[in-house]
Amino acid sequence: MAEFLTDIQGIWEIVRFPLGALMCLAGALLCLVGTVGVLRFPDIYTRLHAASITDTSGAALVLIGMMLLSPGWLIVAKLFAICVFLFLTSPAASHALANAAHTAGVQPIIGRVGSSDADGEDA
Amino acid sequence: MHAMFNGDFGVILVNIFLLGILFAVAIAIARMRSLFAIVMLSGMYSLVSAAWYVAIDAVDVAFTEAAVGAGMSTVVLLGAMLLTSRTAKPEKFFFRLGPLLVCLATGAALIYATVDLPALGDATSAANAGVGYTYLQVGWFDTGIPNIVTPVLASYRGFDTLGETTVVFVAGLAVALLLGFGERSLAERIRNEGRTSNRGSKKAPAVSDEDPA
Amino acid sequence: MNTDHHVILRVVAKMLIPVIVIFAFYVQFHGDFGPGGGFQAGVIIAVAIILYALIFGVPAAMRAVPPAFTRSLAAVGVMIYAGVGFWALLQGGQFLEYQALFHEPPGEHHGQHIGIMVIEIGVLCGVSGAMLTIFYAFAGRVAEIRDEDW
Amino acid sequence: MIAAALIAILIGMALLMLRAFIGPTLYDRILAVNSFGTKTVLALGLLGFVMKRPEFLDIAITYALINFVSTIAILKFFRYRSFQVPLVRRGSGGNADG
Repeated sequence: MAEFLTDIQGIWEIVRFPLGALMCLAGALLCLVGTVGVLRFPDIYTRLHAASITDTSGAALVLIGMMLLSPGWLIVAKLFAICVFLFLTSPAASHALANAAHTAGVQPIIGRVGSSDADGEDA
Repeated sequence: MHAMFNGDFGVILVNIFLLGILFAVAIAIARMRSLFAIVMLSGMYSLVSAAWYVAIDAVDVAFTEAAVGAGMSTVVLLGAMLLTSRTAKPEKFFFRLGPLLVCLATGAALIYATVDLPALGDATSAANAGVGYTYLQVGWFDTGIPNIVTPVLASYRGFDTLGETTVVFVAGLAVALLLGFGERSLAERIRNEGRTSNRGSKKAPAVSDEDPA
Repeated sequence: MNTDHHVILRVVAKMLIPVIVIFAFYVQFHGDFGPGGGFQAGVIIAVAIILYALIFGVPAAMRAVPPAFTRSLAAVGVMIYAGVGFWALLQGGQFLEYQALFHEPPGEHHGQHIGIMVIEIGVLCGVSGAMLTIFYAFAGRVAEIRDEDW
Repeated sequence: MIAAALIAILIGMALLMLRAFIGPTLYDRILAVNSFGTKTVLALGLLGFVMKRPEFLDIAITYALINFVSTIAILKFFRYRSFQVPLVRRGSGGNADG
């Protein structure tokens, strides 16, 4: 049993670095997709959607990847703290932004957006 | 191909990228008229410059930039901006010509001076070989503190730091003497609350011309 | 009309402000071993109180942390810093000579640790007090913004 | 591979910066700056891992905490004294108002 456990630990020590790097890369690509959405979507609310969703999920992927790569438990604790703070502040800021834009009377664009480039290329 | 993604090349690429972003943000700040956008872009500038300080290993400077530039300076700039107008006035062309020439001359002089600068992390440069090297050698024996920045700031240069703290104190005092201590709004608020007898966080619309029956 | 307009922000701020203050104290006392120190910790504490003022209104923040307290805090911080210098003078050393605080030979670090910790606390008080004084000076000149307006 | 992730996040930061420059309303700019802050937190963490000194995460924590404050401040103060100007500004950021 103990040999099996040490075996598991050895495999884990080998596996976690490529796994963590892969998760970092995946999260970074997700963030990149989100920023493309922020750049190309037509109005503030859809841009908010793109930025908010990819910020939370992509940031969580990157932070979990960095946790897998980290050399000590203090680093893991700090990364977990960053994760918690981002999960608290990022949706709250998005909510406040949408609320302020709605209060100020910014109208969403409803229906077809004139030219054909707005349809069919949302990811 | 493998050498592209490890070690120093990535850090150099990151440096160039961050400096490029800084340059673009600075140009955009100079071109904009809306002061709100300028305040937000200056916050962005401090974000990027803190990342760049981390990339060149100046961690304490990065920490100060992170603490001051993101929160404090944005709030103070907003408060100062609300006391003035919200947009900058465009200057006439001839009035812009003189500052442009001054900026070009200063920039040319600075670029000319960078030729003589030592490389980043050069051990034989004047800053690293002289008193800095001495501090690095004797710092642990003298103070027993691992982070060398803290003993240099607080122990070797303690008198300077006393002066800096006094400067911060005097700055706060001068702003308060110029703008008032901010207690007048609190007094008005309490008076309004006493008049409408509406306590707590109800946020009653505090119009003073309507007397409640 | 009776709904709380920013209930999400209030809840998040209530959870966030103590964490910011605790992180500021971590920065303060971890400055010997990593990046950080009194100046950064003072600014972070000031930012926590500014967040309170932004969410709950400037008058509420002025009741919690009065302006008279902040400007006294700034003065007290500078006095703590200078007091360490005079303490060293009274012990027979030079101004701000921490080695003389406990009459230690070179190589002993007790006086250095105590002296640096006390002056960092002085810097913390001075910087946070000055920053909050500046913030109150600006915030007191701007009319209060109602919750329904933003 | 971490360096590749870092470069991807930096490219994302550049795209967000573009949105902050051309944003038609001010809310677009606020959104871009807020998202830029999150990206900076991630970039600082990844930079620590690329330079093999992940002790520098304190700065990332500071940004994760403080970026929220600046966003809220800008949101709160933007509507002040805006009775004279139209609320939704369709033009670029360079229009003149009182």
